[in-house]
Amino acid sequence: MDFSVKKLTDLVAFNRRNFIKLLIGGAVGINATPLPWKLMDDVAIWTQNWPWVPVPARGAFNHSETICTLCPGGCGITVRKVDGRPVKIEGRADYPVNPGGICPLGSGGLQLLYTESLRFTGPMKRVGARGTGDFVAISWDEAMQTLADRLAELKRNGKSEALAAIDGNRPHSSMSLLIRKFMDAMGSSMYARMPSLEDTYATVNRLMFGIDAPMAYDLEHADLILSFGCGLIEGWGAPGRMSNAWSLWRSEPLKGKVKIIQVESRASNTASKADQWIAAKPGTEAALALGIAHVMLKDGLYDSNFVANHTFGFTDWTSPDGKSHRGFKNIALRDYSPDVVSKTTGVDAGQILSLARAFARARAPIALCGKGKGSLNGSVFECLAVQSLNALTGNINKPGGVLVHQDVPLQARYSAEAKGPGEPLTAAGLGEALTADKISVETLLLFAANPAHTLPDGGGFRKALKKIPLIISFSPFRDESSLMADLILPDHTYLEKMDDVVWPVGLQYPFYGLTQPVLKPLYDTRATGDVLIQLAEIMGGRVTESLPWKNYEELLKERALNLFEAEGGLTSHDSSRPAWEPSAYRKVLKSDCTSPEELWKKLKAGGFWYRPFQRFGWHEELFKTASGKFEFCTDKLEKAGADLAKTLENDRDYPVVMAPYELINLASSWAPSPPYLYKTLFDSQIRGKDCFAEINPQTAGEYKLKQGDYVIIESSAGKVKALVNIFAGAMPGVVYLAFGFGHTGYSDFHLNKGVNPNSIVAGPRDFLTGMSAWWRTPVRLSKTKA
Amino acid sequence: MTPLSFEWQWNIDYGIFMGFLYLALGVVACGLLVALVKTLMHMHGEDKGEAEPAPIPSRSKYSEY
Amino acid sequence: MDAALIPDGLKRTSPGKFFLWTLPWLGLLAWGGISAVLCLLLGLNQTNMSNIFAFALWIVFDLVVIALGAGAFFTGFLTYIIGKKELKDIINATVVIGFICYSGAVAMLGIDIGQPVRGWFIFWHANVHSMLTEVSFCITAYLAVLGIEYLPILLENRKLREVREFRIFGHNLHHIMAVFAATGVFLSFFHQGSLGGMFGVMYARPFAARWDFYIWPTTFFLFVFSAIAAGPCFTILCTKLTEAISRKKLVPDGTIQLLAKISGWLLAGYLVLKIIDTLGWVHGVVPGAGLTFMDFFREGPYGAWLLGLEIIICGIIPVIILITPQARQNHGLLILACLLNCTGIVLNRFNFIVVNLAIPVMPFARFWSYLPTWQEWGIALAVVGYGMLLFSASHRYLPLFPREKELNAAVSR
Amino acid sequence: MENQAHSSQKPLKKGWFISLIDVVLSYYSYLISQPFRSGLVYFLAGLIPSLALGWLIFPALLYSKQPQPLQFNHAIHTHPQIGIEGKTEEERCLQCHGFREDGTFTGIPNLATCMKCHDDPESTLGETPEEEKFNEEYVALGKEVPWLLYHRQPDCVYFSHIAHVKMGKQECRTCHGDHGRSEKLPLHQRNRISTYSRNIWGYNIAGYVRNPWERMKMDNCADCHTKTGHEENNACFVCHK
Amino acid sequence: MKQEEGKHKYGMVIDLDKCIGCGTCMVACASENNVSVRTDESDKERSIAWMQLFKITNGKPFPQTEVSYFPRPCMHCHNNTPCVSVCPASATHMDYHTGIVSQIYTRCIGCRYCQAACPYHARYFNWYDGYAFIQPFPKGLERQLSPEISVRMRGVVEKCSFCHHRLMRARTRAYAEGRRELEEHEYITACAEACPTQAITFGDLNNPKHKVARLSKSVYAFRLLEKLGTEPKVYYLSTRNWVRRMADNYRPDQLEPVGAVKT
Repeated sequence: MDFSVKKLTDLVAFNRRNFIKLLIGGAVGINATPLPWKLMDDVAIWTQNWPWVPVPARGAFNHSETICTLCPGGCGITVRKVDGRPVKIEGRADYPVNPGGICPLGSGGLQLLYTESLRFTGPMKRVGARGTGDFVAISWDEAMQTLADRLAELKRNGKSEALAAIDGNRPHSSMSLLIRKFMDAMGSSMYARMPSLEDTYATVNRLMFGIDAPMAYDLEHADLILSFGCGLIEGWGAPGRMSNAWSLWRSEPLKGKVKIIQVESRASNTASKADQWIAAKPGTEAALALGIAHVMLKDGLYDSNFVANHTFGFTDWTSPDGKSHRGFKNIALRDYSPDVVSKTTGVDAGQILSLARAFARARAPIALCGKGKGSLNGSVFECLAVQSLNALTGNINKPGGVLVHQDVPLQARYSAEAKGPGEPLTAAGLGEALTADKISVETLLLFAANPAHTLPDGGGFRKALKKIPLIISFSPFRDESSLMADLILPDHTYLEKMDDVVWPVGLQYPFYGLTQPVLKPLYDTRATGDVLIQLAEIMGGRVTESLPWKNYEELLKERALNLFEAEGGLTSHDSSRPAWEPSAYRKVLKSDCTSPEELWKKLKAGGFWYRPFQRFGWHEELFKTASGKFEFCTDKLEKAGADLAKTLENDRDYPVVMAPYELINLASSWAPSPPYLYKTLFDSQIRGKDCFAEINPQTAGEYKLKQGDYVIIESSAGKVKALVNIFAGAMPGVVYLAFGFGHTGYSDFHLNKGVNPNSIVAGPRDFLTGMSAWWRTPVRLSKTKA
Repeated sequence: MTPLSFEWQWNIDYGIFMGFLYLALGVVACGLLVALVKTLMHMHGEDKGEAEPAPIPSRSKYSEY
Repeated sequence: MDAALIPDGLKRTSPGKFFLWTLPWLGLLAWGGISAVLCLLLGLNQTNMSNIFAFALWIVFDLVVIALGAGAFFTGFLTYIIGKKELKDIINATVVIGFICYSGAVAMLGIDIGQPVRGWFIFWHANVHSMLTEVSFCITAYLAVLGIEYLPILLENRKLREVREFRIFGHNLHHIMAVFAATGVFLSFFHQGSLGGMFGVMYARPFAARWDFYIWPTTFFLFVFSAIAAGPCFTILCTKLTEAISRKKLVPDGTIQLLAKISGWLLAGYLVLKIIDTLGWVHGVVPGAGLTFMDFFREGPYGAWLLGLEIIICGIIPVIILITPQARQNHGLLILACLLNCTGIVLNRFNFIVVNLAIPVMPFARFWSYLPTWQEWGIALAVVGYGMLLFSASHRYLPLFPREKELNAAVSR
Repeated sequence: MENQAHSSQKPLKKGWFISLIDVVLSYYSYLISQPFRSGLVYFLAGLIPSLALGWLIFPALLYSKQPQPLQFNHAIHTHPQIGIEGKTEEERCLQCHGFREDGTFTGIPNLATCMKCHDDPESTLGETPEEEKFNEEYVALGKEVPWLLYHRQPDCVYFSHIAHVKMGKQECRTCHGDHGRSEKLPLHQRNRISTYSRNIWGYNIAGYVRNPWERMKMDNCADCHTKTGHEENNACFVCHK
Repeated sequence: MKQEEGKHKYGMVIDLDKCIGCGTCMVACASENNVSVRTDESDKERSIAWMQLFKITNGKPFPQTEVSYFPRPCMHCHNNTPCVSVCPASATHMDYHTGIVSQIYTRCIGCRYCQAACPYHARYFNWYDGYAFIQPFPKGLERQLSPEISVRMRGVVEKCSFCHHRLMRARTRAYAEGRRELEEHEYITACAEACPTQAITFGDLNNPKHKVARLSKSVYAFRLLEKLGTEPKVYYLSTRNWVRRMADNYRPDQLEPVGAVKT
């Protein structure tokens, strides 16, 4: 054939038409291959497996048992782990305090462990201005040496009293003991505690019972519970135990047979879920209690036998110095008639009468004193009045009554426990003394405490902190107070260390538990107990001698091993036989451990020791007061009554009362809220950066406030801005702010959410301890724009 | 989804629903195919010197067509 | 510059002017483009939609746009199936409008779903009981049909016509257009209905819930009816707008009047049914759910006036205008009626989506309200911009209105 | 040919079907006889490379290949005389890839499991370079071997081995083939887009499956459930989490 | 359509008289199920809570005001499940062998129709990447993720699964012990387990031996929006009339007094 180039190019001419054919061929071809379809599929699968979405590692499941120490409730928890990595906190069924259930705070605890921005990841030194949170990491050696040098310097210069410590650990815990011992060894008396309801209980127990043991109530056997402001189901006492008790009262066979009466100014959950709600003005609970006493006394509805034989101060009495004092009967009958009390408290007089009769006629009535969760001090007046009510019913050391005990039999109980009211110093007291230049503190140690946020002092302590040249915090969390610190020696979080739990609040039996570390510390932190012991070693001399233990574990062991010597305790629990059940009220003669080592081994695995044995009656030997009887403390009641009358006078400048309240689903103490807790809050509690103040529709009307308006709440200590939540369950004339908001520390989850009611608390003080009566701050309201 | 998918169920809902869909798609595809084939045939015919296809009757009244 | 592309014998504005005209629409497209990129990269948190307002502006826009695009299938139905030959003067425009509406809607839906890349799961793992599956299937299939219907119009471009294959292919497509039109009518009918059905079957929400006829709630039929009543009016509006802007007569008055008349009677029929349905709903579904009519409007920003506005102002008034020959022959009134008619359908879709979702279902839940973000507006308005661009370009380069030359010759003479 | 084609256009009173075939044949012969003029060549020029791209190049590009950190000889370990004790092959597999007390599957054994046997002086390691590497890089440092998993399902899938092995009485080899008798570990192939192993996503690009271990996508699971009469296990939550 | 009855029908009974509104169920659920947490959880329209508390008040003036709570998981509607029938991609399904309504995140395309259809607002859309390495926040929290539940990506809907993985966990353990049947206590949800007042009971409604089967027939038992006929598998108990009234849009003539014998 004859192919010329021209012909060839003609033949294969790549013109537009042919190009289209090529494209069509390509399109047909590609679609006949897996390419487009596979790509479509793979890209879809890529979205199911985005590289930025984490894939949790698989592995073997196991769990560790320990005890939650986020609140004084001491719930047993099981930490579920995957190859040693904790993934979930669950309740523990084989545990006496909380059989299975836990509270939201405990449930979300892992977030406190894992949220990195919440924690100090190692020892740090402040570089920026105070409060800005600008720290640089330093080594432990450097941190320890800095601290030791400073302490040595203070000692050398004879300025031991310029060293102060604020302790947020529970009063009877080993940590608390160690810190006090350390301070003593340093020669400083500036050991201050964070206020808590436990301290108030201790004060009252010392006054009325003459004992130093925790408050114990046999609630599970009571048939009428008259609670003066305790958030029974909102975190009071041991929340795990209380909610379990609640469940019992609301199930067969107890259903309908136990009457719960709540005295509170606000329709809280406890008030709403109780059988009866008595709305008394905030701070007047004591008057109501005495009003009830009045009716009981007048109608002769009291246990005259108990009163006659086991109480002191019921009738008028004369002290050794010849002065005559009014007796309880006289006070109650003269000063607290239903009409007077009705005026004071706002409770209808008829209601007081029927309440008193119901209370007196119950088989096993218990009156409870307290405030909310109990993470702050309570009113001593209220507690005295309420315990007097219990004495009138004679329901003391009886099944279903108030129990009077000796403490957990631990070794090496520190001898210098507080003896009088106002002792030891409270953090608020320390702050005030500082502000007033009564004392000078050059170095402050902060242990598990966040006074800059949680003290109800109108922000006084925060200001006082500025006067202290060196602040050292042992907190694992970036709390407000630690952000003011100059040196951080971070502790482990509660899941990473060993610590003890001594007798959760309100439990009717002695209880001791040990937490175990459920994982290796995530960051470069050290247990504060060990740090203190090490520090003592560096200091040498008397300090070293006072803290002779090798490490904190040794201290714990030394204390705990005494339990073996003590009469019959149990280290295991059969969940089918609750610790409070009558069948458990048998005298256990022998411990269920055969050797101290066995006891220690059990305790170390997150174990516990408790003694279900109850010794009822025995009233002759029970009270360790001067009189050997229950004391009505009439002088104090009288003084407190006069004080209350003064505080109730209307203030023209501040006509409204601000009453803060606690939420079970928001931490209001030193430990921060796990971020999950914010999920549980309603959008009538917090919205964006603003929290809500609860106001009765009537009061809101007076101030022309509508739902969602902004309101300024101003007291003599300062002012805050909140959104208005109109709530019919709020008492008219009272505005309610929740604790736990308004953080300027911790992590982004907590920052700038709402306001902190503590910052505007101002006004009356407790007549006895001088502590803040935070439940009643006179304020004024004004509407404002966003 | 085709009757070969494991999620396919042999019941009336699937039959009607997917049946109608495939029917509609089939009609559209066939229509396109017919137009395409016709065009190819015309092109083929034209290559051999045939005349233009007959104009569309309904459109003839418009000047533009 | 682009003279070679402009249909023979037609006058078009200068390229410069045309470019200026496109600028605002390109701006909208750019806005939409930025919004789309943000939504696709960062997720739907760029919108103000929420767990309460799971459907919001985009779905309103989608439904409105699809309803207004119903002119395409319905005019096709009238032209090819019923044989209303006059409508051939406007059918091309309706097809382009339909194509714009549907392609815009599908594009918006692609951004509206949380996982666009998995969108094809609807087809591959279809749940045949879902109204949304039906909607998706029919919309995509109908979009393909619209594409096919658009193709011959496109191929009539002067430059493209020069390619012999295209010309012949276009002719062949024209030949069997009735088949496509019929398929389109079938698909459209079902998805317009299913869009209504989507809400009617939400029996948990008494505001939208309706009774069922076999598998279709009454909203199924109402949505079809309202779409075919409003679609032609939208076509009229678009045509009139093009006429006003290009200052030309494009469609004979007779055609417009015919469409308006049909639209008017359809709207009248629809309104009768809608009023019966509403009354029945007020006295049936609502008390059946333990509610009263006013319970839906107890609080919150949306009130019963929306319903009144939809039915009375945007329903009855346009009906009166459109079915009265004297009234609809008045140019101003005709435009007003079409505008009201289209507004009515917007309100109807808005009520079924936003108002419906704002109303609490559980007795203890509260009312919610919603405002779109600029990203949502961006995407929604981008469809408008895209529509304007495509329609302008189609009008400029394609013989969209077959009688244009004839009508304008007559006028100029 | 051309004439024939041409003649078919004449009204020859044939059936429509016959004439359609005539038309197709004539067009076909036209395509073949004048490949350039008809455009067939161009069509094919588009078609063939794209087919090659889709069927050959694409699959090769789609998967990246990784060698295992160590070579492991299953055959020796499962050898009845040399390796792990156990009456059946099943038992021998389960010695290392077994169930925990709570029924979960251990999957690839960890270092501790290896050392359970290899701490025994009789079965020390170090004879081959691979064993030496194992000793030096992992045993000595207490580091786990980062094995690449062929059959790991994606995170959204819950696969219960015990339901299949113990309750369903499936043999290991039913799904894993002769992996237990292999002397070398094959290269691990990972889909570059979806990042999943090729063993899960399908060895054959077209999705054609001869053996269960070649493809383990959802429809393969479902097909087997259906075939074995366990259709109730096709409910979503049985395998998804 | 009426669902065919399967062997099991897992359900829940929540005693509102015992419920103290503490939110433990929400926290336990979230940490069990890898639910994401945002810095602003007050944004209720966007935050995710498979178990959600609703606060109700009796509407009476001070001091007769009372509050109570409705903990609301997914109701796992047994009949005409509103969300299942609307899902276009078959990403959700009710398995009548267990009665549990599943939601497959990797199948979900994020159209959110189910959210609009669910009467109980039990479905949540992932507006954000809940857990993502690219996000600077919440750093470290991904260490808490449990491998038993897959982590959700943004753009998909999620909801309560009655802790289905716990059923699988229980089954796996039973298989290890050579059993096929489960005991009542072996499979309970995280919320039921954590509830400190034991207000939540979980079990098989079809098994008369299970506590839920008995409780759900109590005269005090009711369900949310019962009128819709979705047959939720979550029952509530309350002796308080006003609480019960809140459960549905009752007309005065419709509400049976609490404790009346139900027909």
